[in-house]
Amino acid sequence: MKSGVLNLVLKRLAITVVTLLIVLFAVFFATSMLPGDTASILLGQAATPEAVAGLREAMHLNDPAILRFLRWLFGLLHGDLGTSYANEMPVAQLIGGRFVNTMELAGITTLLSVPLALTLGITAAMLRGSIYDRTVTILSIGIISVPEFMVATLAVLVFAVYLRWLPALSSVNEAHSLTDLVRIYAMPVITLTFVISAQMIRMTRAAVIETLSTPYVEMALLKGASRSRMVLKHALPNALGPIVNAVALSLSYLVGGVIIVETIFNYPGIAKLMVDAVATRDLPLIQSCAMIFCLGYLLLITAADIIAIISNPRLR
Amino acid sequence: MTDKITNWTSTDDAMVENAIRRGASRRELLKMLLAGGAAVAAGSMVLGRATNAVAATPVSGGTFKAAGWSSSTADTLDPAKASLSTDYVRCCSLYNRLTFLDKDGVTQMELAESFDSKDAKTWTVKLRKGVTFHDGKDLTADDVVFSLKRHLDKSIGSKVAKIAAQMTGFKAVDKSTVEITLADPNADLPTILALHHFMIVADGTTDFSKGNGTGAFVLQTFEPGVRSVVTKNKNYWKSGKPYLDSFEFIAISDDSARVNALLSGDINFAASINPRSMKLLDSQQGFELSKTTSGNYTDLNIRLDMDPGSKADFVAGMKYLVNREQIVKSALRGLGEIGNDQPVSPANIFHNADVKPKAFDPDKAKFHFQKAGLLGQSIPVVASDAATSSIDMAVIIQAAGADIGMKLDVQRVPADGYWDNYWLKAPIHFGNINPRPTPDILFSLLYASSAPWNESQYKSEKFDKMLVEARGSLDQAKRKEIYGQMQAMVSEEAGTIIPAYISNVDALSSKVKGLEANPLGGMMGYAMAEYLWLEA
Amino acid sequence: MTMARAVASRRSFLGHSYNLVGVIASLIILAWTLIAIFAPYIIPHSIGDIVDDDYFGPMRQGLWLGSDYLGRDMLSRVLMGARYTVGISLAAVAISCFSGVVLGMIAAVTGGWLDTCLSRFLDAMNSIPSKLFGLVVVAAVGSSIPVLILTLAVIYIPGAYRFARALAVNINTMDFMTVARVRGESTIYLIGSEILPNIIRPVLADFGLRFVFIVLLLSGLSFLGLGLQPPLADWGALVRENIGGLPFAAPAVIVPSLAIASLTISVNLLIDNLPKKIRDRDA
Amino acid sequence: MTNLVEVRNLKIEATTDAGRVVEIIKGVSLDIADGEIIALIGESGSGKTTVALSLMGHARPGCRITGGEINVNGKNMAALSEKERAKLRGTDIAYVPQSAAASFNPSSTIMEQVIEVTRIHKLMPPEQARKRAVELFRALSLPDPEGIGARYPHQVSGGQLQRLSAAMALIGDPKLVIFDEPTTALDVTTQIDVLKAFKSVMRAGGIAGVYVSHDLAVVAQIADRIVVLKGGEVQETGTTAQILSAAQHPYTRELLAAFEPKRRQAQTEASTNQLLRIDNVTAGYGAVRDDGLPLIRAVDSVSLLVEKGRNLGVIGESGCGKSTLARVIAGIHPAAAGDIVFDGKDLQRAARNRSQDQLREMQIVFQYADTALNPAKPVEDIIARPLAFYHRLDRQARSKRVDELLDMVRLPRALRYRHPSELSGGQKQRVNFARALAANPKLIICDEITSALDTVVASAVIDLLKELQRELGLSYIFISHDLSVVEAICDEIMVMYNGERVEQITPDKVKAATHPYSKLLFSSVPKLDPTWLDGLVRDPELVSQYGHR
Repeated sequence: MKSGVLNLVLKRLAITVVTLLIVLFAVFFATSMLPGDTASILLGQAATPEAVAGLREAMHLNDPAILRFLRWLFGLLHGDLGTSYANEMPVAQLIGGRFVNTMELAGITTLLSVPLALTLGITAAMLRGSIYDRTVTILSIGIISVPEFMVATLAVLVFAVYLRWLPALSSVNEAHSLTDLVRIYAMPVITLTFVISAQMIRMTRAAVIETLSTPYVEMALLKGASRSRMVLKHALPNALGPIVNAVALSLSYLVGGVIIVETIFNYPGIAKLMVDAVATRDLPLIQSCAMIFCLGYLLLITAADIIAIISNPRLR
Repeated sequence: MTDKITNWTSTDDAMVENAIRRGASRRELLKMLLAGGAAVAAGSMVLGRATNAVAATPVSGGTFKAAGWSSSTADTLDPAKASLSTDYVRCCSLYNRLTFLDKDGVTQMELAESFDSKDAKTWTVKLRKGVTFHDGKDLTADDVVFSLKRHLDKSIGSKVAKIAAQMTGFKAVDKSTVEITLADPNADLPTILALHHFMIVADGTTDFSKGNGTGAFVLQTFEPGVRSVVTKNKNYWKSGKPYLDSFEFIAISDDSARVNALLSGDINFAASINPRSMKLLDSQQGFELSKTTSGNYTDLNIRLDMDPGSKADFVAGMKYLVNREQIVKSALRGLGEIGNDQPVSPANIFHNADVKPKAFDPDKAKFHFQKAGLLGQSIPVVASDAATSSIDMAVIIQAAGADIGMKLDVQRVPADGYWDNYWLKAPIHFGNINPRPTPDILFSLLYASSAPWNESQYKSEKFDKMLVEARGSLDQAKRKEIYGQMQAMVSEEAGTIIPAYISNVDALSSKVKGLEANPLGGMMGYAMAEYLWLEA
Repeated sequence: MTMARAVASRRSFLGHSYNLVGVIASLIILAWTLIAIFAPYIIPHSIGDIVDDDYFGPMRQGLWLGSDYLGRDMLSRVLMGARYTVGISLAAVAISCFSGVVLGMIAAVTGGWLDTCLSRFLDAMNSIPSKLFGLVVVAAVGSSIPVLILTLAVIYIPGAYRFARALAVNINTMDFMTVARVRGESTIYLIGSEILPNIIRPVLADFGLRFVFIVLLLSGLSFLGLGLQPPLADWGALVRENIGGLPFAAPAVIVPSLAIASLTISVNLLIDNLPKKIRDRDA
Repeated sequence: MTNLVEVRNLKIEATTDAGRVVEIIKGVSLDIADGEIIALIGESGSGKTTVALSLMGHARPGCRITGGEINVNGKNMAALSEKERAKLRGTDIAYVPQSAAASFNPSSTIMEQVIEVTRIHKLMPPEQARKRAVELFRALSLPDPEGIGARYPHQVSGGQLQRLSAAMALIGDPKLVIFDEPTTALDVTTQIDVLKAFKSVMRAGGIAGVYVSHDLAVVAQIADRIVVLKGGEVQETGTTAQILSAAQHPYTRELLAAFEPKRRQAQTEASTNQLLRIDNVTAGYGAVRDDGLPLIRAVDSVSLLVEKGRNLGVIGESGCGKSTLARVIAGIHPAAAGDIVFDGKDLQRAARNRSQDQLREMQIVFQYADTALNPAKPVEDIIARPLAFYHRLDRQARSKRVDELLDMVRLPRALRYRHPSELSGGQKQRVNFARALAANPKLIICDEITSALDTVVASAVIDLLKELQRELGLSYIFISHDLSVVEAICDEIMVMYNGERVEQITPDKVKAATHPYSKLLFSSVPKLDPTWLDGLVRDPELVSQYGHR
């Protein structure tokens, strides 16, 4: 039984590595297609052929791109993310702080949104057809239908500009106390919670409702079980697979999909870093960011699979 | 437009614009400084109480937070590589130059005590004594030689390598004397060295992430593309300065985010405000706008050596099709002045006021297009965010064209790689030119037959001869006449349509005091941190 | 069946039963579709024309939805925006769902290494954040309507594939699939005639949901400045370019936002209230 | 109030897809005395399960109790609130579901679920409940009564789960237990054990019961009285003996008649032509071993012979490999070893390598018409496809032929426009068969085609098959676990056990089976005799050897 889970984890890890390689190659080819290179971008309007050639030489950009890519890949094996073309800092150092920021934002959003979404989804399923259920359903449809930049911009205008309750920028470095932390994270977290919760609520509700129609839930009813017991003890454990999957998909958005929130709140995360990296054609940085997004996604999906398997005795 | 910016007149405008946006490096800043002296008049206008407050007594202390508009992982503290406004602001707070330009454009000594030369070819620079770097090391001649010489090293990738190339010999005569030899005489060397890239760094520095300079602030935090924090240099050699305890500079690339951050009190200063946001700023108390108009312009370039620009009637038609008033009013939201298709702005003493802007006349335009046989054809026009307001301008011109059956296909291309791939290359495209102090520079850079940035491929032997003649003449009146004629020629013959000169607006909290104009650019030539203070 | 009586909230028509919410939602979608088709003929002003000296002008006679940040007629821009938002999203969702569903069905029917390779590859594609993918593509080849459509389509192919494959795998285990296989039927027949009719309803629901995501992603891309060429603007781009008017509640920013919301909410509601096929016909 | 249960004029309505409301139970009344077991019998759709569930005050989603009284132990279940009903469920009335496998929560241990009733109603401390459960396991003769509770439902066989669900029902000491077709899904050999266990526990506790079933023979073993339902109405009520011997209602008689299908008249002239011969065929699942054979062998060196115009029956319990054998012959599951000769020619093992004619001449009909018919297509398309595919008939010819085929399987022609979901189970199975006929096959492999059907319907289908055989000269391979069905139609019966052929005999020699497993299998088929179960004596050695579930 245990070795089964272990085997599965190992298999999933192997798949993760393969997928990662596919993504890295795909990103590499996409990046190679971009017009201009770091040297010409940095020189901008003054990018005369001689100047570009000189800078390219100075930046060691003359090697074929594929060679540089393979070199970077090789360095990765040793845990070295390479050196940024644009500013010659180690990529690890550039990403480091921002990665922590992204993880913090993702973590806090997760802590808020997952319990909230699961509670709403499960209670809506329990009270299926009630006013409460309809309200939750309509609200989640409403939220899912509004572009996130609207939510974010409105939040800034209301809470930062007019009410002045919260700062318009999320400068993570200024958090000295818990109150600061709450104030700084409030708006981005709320915006992201809006964005990712709706889908989780819908999926949770659907999954629980589906299991509620199984014979074993009817059996529980015929044993005299209360509604909450039927849902929590019988339906929920068996709906866990799809729910965890939906949660993982939603959370994967928090790693790379938060570019709009990062832009509006000027939050220094890795999505914006990758945008900057694309702007300067900074291959090692682009690759490293892409790798983080891909890894985040794969880890979440794998974790969801493993949770689903562990929660289901038939698959163990 | 708004009350706060109506109390100044166009005569106050100067040709040096404060926003060397996207990076003055691209524009070979040196050339802008060549004229020096009187040619560089007061460049910007500070409005409202900020202007009056100059006279008030400075107060020490406080943290000043400002936001710039560019955000890049390529942000650097190496002055030689500085390319964006954010780099200049940071370098100015950490390093000093040998000289700098004051608000009147006069060259003042900073780390140098004196510049002397008999033949303008060999220069002796005496250094100020008792200046130390942040790490405690004394400033010596070796540091200066190192700082200047490194621009010649190709592997550094200096943005001013070309300008620095005229310096052929460096010698540390003694601990505080440096001798610089030029390839050809140039009396403007002191002004050239006021350029931001010629900041003085410590001898042998290879890692610039520490920001070890002699400047007013000491580096505390630097996150490329995010922010930097610098704190007061207690041992700063300029007594009493700086006033601020610390200065934080943040990159907020999103326009509305920058304004919102100012309005919510998160920052004290937001550089380069989008005209669309001004209505909002107007409605709020406690904020001021600072507007600068100069020779910066976005122009529509029609290459004369390619179709359809090779048909003179097409170019003529386009000049009538451009509704300059509407561009100033709509695209620039009033923050600009109507241009007359030539690069010398009204702020320049050589400006020829007799060259009138062409009136918007769709009928004439239609006549010319018909004559060129191009009416009804779809003509691609390349615009990009890279050239300020070019998209809005293109849309306005496009709409005017649509009314008379001239189909202009506006192709918006990414800002990334625009200067490399489209500028100077596409048959019809937009460019953006930063101010240059003299007509000579503008013409040799942009309109001479051999000009490197000849946007419309304008070639005229007569024009080239006139240019050489004016450069060699010492007779001011004659020069003005020749430059006047040349302006008329460009306006009529070249394929560059310059509909307006663009103003730049920064927004700031009323608590910020001491802001003055500077010919080197906005934010007091990017060096505001050293001079500003916060009202208690 | 004499006891039969109709329940008030559902009505039946052509062998399907409908409810009120679903009908209203489909009417809104139909309205936007008609507007998208006929927009060029009904707009009062050309979308590039600057007709107002003021910007963010209020609603008034002649400018029923006010003016935008350049003083252009908002009504015309919103109506034409429908064309781009609906058109681009529809084209993209059609391409992505068609490719995804066909690939998914083929993978399910064929199985083996083809299934494994396709699933792996598309899973890998799925792990690239969509907005960043859009960013790279637009940076590489510039932004035009075909590029936008293809980019959006490619982004959503893995999702459509996953969804269709999961459904098709279930159908594939059914005995009628075995019967058809033993009959000697080709893969094309199997996916087109045996599987597709059985998954078409969930696929259509997925189509709708994906359409909503694409509308939102398109507006997200527009927000990041990666959308359409001016003066064309989809609703997302309209919101973006006029977002400066939000503090004054300018119609220029409110109306396109409402347009996006009305379309996406309607599609969502329609999916939740799809007409149900009536199965208990009288014998 | 003398009776434990008194149902008076019960009415239940259901709402259909179209929103129409249909009365599905039309005034049912019945009584159950203390300790009495009554059977509710009827075909599917007769409302027997609905009535049984209503005794617990429960109506499935879409259904509603609209009238009448349901007095159980003095309380009217129809009038109680949901909370009050919940109090009685599990304590006063308990339920044993049709499919225990589906009714156990897969993510929780068996013990946890068995004693859940005591937790819900706070009947006793968990420790005590566990002890009581183990006692029940023992009383229900479950193997390893101490340890079985720690397992998860998927780790236990179907027969055991069915008994475990009885333990689950009994732990709350109910006065009434409702059995909803509890043995329908079980093999005959297992069914006996389960039935015996149920009967002895119920008898020992003096518990009243409602036994819902469509199988008269099973019901005869356990019920005191029988209530026959059809169309939501009670057709007939009587003691078991009365119903079996002197049924009044025509429907009851039909039920009884269906139980004893007419034997097929043995083929007089012995055919000499062999149609299908398979030699030493082996097939299975899992990794292929060095000798080229699969790790798990579902079919192990089986040989058989089918002659033209004659039928072969394959019988055995679930998991014996009989369905795999059918799939191997049809080429769905290619054999790992062995030869298949069809109509004189060697057949490729995999269907995709066989010629179109070979595929056409051998058709397979599956057990579940629900999954064998594409629910998205109307009947005519389903039947017409082989006509277009094999015979390249044009539209008109196809249409004509579809009508003929519908006539052949005794379905009204109007049904051609319906979708499978709009047909009854028997109708679906006829369409399923018509599709096979459309190919003009020589051999039809019937895989449990009557197993999902009610007795009456199944017997009608069998009659149809026999008739068609006479008209068309077909041969059948008839795979089933139901001896009576196989006896009714086959000329030869092959008994399979554990992937191997254990014996082949003719129907008239069933009583004289030689192989011990065949003996056990044949003796386990319930008889329409209330005393059969009690009088059944089985060789304990045989049971321990083969009755492994």
